[in-house]
Amino acid sequence: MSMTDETSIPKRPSGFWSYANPVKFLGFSERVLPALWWLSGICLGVGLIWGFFFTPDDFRQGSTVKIIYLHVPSALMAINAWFMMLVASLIWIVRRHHVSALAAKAAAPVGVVMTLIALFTGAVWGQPMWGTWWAWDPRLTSFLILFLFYLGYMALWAAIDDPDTAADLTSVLCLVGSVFAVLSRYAVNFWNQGLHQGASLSLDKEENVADVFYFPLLVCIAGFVLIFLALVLYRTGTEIRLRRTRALQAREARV
Amino acid sequence: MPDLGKYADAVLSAYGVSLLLLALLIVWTLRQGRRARRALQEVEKRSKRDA
Amino acid sequence: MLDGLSFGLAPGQALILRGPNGSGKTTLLRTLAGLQPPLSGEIIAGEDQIAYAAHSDGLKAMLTVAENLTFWADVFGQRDIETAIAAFSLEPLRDRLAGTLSAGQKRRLGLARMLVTGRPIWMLDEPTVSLDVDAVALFAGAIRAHLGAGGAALIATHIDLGLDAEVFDVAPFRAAHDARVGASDEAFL
Amino acid sequence: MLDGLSFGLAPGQALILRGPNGSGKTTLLRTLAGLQPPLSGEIIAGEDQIAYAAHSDGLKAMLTVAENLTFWADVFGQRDIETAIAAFSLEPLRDRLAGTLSAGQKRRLGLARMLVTGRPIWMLDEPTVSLDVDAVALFAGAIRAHLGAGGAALIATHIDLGLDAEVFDVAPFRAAHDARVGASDEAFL
Amino acid sequence: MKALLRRDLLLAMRAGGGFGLGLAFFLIVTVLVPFGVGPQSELLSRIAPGILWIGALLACLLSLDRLLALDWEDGTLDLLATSPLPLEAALSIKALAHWITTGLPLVLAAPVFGVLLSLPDAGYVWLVISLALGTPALSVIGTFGAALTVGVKRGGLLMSLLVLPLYVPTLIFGAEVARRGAEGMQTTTPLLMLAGITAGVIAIMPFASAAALRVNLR
Amino acid sequence: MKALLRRDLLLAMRAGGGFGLGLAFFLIVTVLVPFGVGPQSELLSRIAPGILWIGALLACLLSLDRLLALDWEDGTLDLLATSPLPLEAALSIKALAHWITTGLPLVLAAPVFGVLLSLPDAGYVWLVISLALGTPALSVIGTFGAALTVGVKRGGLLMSLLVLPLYVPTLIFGAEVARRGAEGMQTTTPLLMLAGITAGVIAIMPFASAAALRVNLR
Ligand code: HEM
Ligand SMILES: Nc1ncnc2c1ncn2[C@@H]1O[C@H](COP(=O)(O)OP(=O)(O)OP(=O)(O)O)[C@@H](O)[C@H]1O
Ligand SMILES: Nc1ncnc2c1ncn2[C@@H]1O[C@H](COP(=O)(O)OP(=O)(O)OP(=O)(O)O)[C@@H](O)[C@H]1O
Ligand SMILES: [Mg+2]
Ligand SMILES: [Mg+2]
Repeated sequence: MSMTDETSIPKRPSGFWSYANPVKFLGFSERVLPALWWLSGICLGVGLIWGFFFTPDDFRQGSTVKIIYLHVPSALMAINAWFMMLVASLIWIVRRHHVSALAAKAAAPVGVVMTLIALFTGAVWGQPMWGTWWAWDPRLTSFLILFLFYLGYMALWAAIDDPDTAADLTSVLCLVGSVFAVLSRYAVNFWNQGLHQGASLSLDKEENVADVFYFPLLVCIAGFVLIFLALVLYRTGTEIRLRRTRALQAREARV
Repeated sequence: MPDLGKYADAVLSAYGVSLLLLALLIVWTLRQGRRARRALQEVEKRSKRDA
Repeated sequence: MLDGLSFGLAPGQALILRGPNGSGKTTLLRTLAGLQPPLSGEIIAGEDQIAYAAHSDGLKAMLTVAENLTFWADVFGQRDIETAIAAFSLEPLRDRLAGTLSAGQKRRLGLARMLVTGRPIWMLDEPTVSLDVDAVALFAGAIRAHLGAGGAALIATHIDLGLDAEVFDVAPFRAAHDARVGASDEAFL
Repeated sequence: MLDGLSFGLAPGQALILRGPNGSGKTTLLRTLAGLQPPLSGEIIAGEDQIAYAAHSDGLKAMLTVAENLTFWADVFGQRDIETAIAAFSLEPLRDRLAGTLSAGQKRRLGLARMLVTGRPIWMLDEPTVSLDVDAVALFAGAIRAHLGAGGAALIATHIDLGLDAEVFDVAPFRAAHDARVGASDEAFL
Repeated sequence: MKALLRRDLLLAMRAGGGFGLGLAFFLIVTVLVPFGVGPQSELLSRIAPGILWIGALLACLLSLDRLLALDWEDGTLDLLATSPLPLEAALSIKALAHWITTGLPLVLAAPVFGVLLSLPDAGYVWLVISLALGTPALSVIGTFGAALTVGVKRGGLLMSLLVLPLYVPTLIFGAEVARRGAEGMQTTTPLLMLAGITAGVIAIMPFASAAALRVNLR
Repeated sequence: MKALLRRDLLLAMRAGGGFGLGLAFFLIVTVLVPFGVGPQSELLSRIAPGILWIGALLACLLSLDRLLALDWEDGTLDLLATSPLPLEAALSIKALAHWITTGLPLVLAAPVFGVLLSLPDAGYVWLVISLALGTPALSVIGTFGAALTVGVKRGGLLMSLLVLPLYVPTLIFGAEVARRGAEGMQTTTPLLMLAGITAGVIAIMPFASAAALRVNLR
């Protein structure tokens, strides 16, 4: 990666904020990415294989309970991804670190795919469990709106030429959309109607699902978290390179 | 292969589609990354030569 | 865009900005008017002292001359549009829709807008575009009157207005790095 | 707009159109290209001999230089874009998106488009806008080559291209009535 | 403040179509529905409140395009931003003007279109009340969408994509009021929710809109 | 011919949202309906075919805006009009490109959205068939609308008003096919009508569009 041998990099603060420097960030991600890829692969592999092959059927749900290993982690990450984008956007708005804005941009497509997985697995699970693919229950509804927000967020990034303007505007949108991220997580607490499961993963042992399902589920969640991190880190690197290419080309265009 | 009973369709399609989506995302991400890397190298080469 | 530039503007004084195309005059004026944040440096004199006239006039084709002026006067909390109309001899055009004016007449209306803001500092971006000789004289008169009343003016223009104003050439202050490379690109170079 | 005007153009010949702003050069070229019907008079030489380059280039910002040229070559049933790229030294820009070009580079691409049409009569409306001196020389060379190959060119321009072409001033042919009054208003005057 | 409102209304009247176009679109959507779902009046009357709400919402949406774009193109927004009027206030006024030119005619015309969809008699009052209470929220949210996309060339479809999710809560409770009203049920809960959304949105959104517009003016 | 098609598709892909936006709008309209008319699946399944058709139609409509306007603004249309390609052919190709980027994704995605509206099982096949047969007509008619209004500033809403009435026959028979299919009834008659409309429109409309565009280019 030839960007590291650039010499004219101005001095930046050290500590956490130093990763706001694109070069430093790239170096960092280059170092941790291989480990992240491997770890996430292992966790996903172990968790899904354990869950799919080596857990018993539920006495009520039958084999459909195996869908939990995909549905819950992906739904979790779909919402968490938006919160991560929110934090990154706030950092951009307050401290104007470009890497932060690009990280938010990079996370969106990962978040959409997580949302899609959660929607699909939920629908497939709902057919046998609730007798319908889809119900207009509060959590499902706000989750669907969150999906629309993801689409709008990405479309807004794509539509604006100037990257700083795009970062600012998408940040505002992200802020507004967070309402629905919160709703899709906590709507079940506000309105106690609806078909969808309440919290089954709370730390309170009494409310939890049985251990046989619980441990592989935790491994799967770890796998999804890790793959999300790996993808976002990698994609942020890509965005940085694209921006640098653009900047160099703009400098060329003058000549 | 565990016996999935009458829900085999549901469980298998959930796993199939989810893994497919995840795989597509990863492949797309890696390809985009590689392309961006190549484009940057090219421009950097050019700008070094010009400088 | 522009680097290490500094100047002051006293009441009663006019300053003419010069510089080739794309040298950053418009950008400077927009920054001073508070539309863009400066990359660095500071602006003394509140934004609410400044009236800004851009390349485009913000006139509505479907409103008459008087209606356009009244609107801007109201927005700036003024009432009197008659002096403005008189200063740019818009009297005969008063009830014409702005859309039916010629380019030069439109520009006169756009400049008359400055008078109804009642603000002391005028910032004008190429005010004389598409004005003919008579209109330029009208304009210079209006500027002189404004300066005489203790106002100030900052004018970006390529032509000679016949004002005894200081001329300030922005060209030497062009930042070393290329203007095309926006501030946002810099972090990646 | 223009009245009583007539001229011919032989193979290998270039004709330069002159005239002040708004005198009808663009209108004349568009009429000749078949985009507007002439009010009266006739055009000899089929429309399908003429390639027209307007003020705007019809380039797509999201296509690369090569893709833009290939598209127009295909539309005109040609294949070869290499000569055009070489003639305007676009080789280094080949795979850049047209949107990232500077104004002058865009213009060069727009002119290269004429070469890929493979048509004998070129009609160019202010082709040298935003070109620097080198690029103007490139352009003059391309015109000379085209004329040498038996083509013809009709060029509306304000600057001197250094071509030994006949100059044709449209100003004297301005119709007596005011140009602003469109043809359709006339019936009511 | 008043000057801006007066000007926007004057322009809507003079420019031809300010008032009419949204209404015409509403009419068309309402007319299309029977073609689409078939003309059985029993079915139509059940879906009428919802469809009328969706129609009003789409009509609102499509007229957002002109809310800021024209002022942006001719430089008025630049000048307004440097005027003593805070941008938040200016945008609120523009939202109000948009409501008067689009939302209000929809509210007034909705009963007429209700006839086309055989809305039950009990529904008319509640339809009008819910629209009167809900459409201001649509205008204010729409102003936010317009401010976000004002710099984007041909951003109409993009704006729809951004605005529609935000419209959903208003739609849910607005249509719920109208539907319950039409079926003769209790409407208090959704009515309170609707009023809450509208009030909250009017209080908060202008700041988001102004922030977005400032970025775009830069 | 092929060059123009290839370019339009390439642009739709590169410009971000060529394919996606129409689809997203379709999704949103489909999602709005249950919010509006309430979530009872028995009611939804009855109106599903009609609503899906209306949604597809609106999505088509809103993407028409970009069909010619961008090419108009940057002068491409001028140059195309002086090229050897007849304008009629060029407009047909552009309509085809519009269909591929908007209509075709709608056809493919419609079954998924059917799920959201609990479309009866028998309806899926007929929905897809009717959309596949009908959406080309929407694109071709839309091209005419776009050609008529290409010179009008912010003509989006105006175009909607001009185009929607022209869409009605397609909508009637298209939705009829889907509805009858969903209810397990005979679909031959409306299917033939729909095919007839599409064929007729494809044969005639390009001439009208080219005529309108020539006037606008003058
Ligand atoms: C299309 C339908 C569905 C959607 C959109 C959906 C969406 C969600 C969402 C958004 C969450 C919350 C994740 C979080 O807060 O981090 C969640 C969690 C969960 N879902 Fe679903 N879901 C659907 C169907 C189902 C079905 C049919 C079942 C099982 C019968 C199910 C079981 C669960 C469980 C057990 C959790 C974890 C609960 C918790 O810890 O809060 N879901 N789902
Ligand atoms: N949004 C932008 N992004 C990148 N560069 C920009 C942007 N806006 C302006 N520029 C560049 O900033 C430079 C200064 O522009 P500015 O409009 O201030 O010039 P000017 O002195 O007013 O020129 P003129 O005399 O032509 O009006 C130009 O090179 C222009 O290309
Ligand atoms: N659509 C129109 N309606 C009425 N008048 C028009 C129209 N288009 C052009 N004109 C007028 O026709 C005259 C000739 O315009 P034209 O564009 O041909 O001038 P030109 O010689 O090309 O000028 P320039 O050197 O500025 O390019 C102008 O006065 C213009 O105002
Ligand atoms: Mg300027
Ligand atoms: Mg001209």
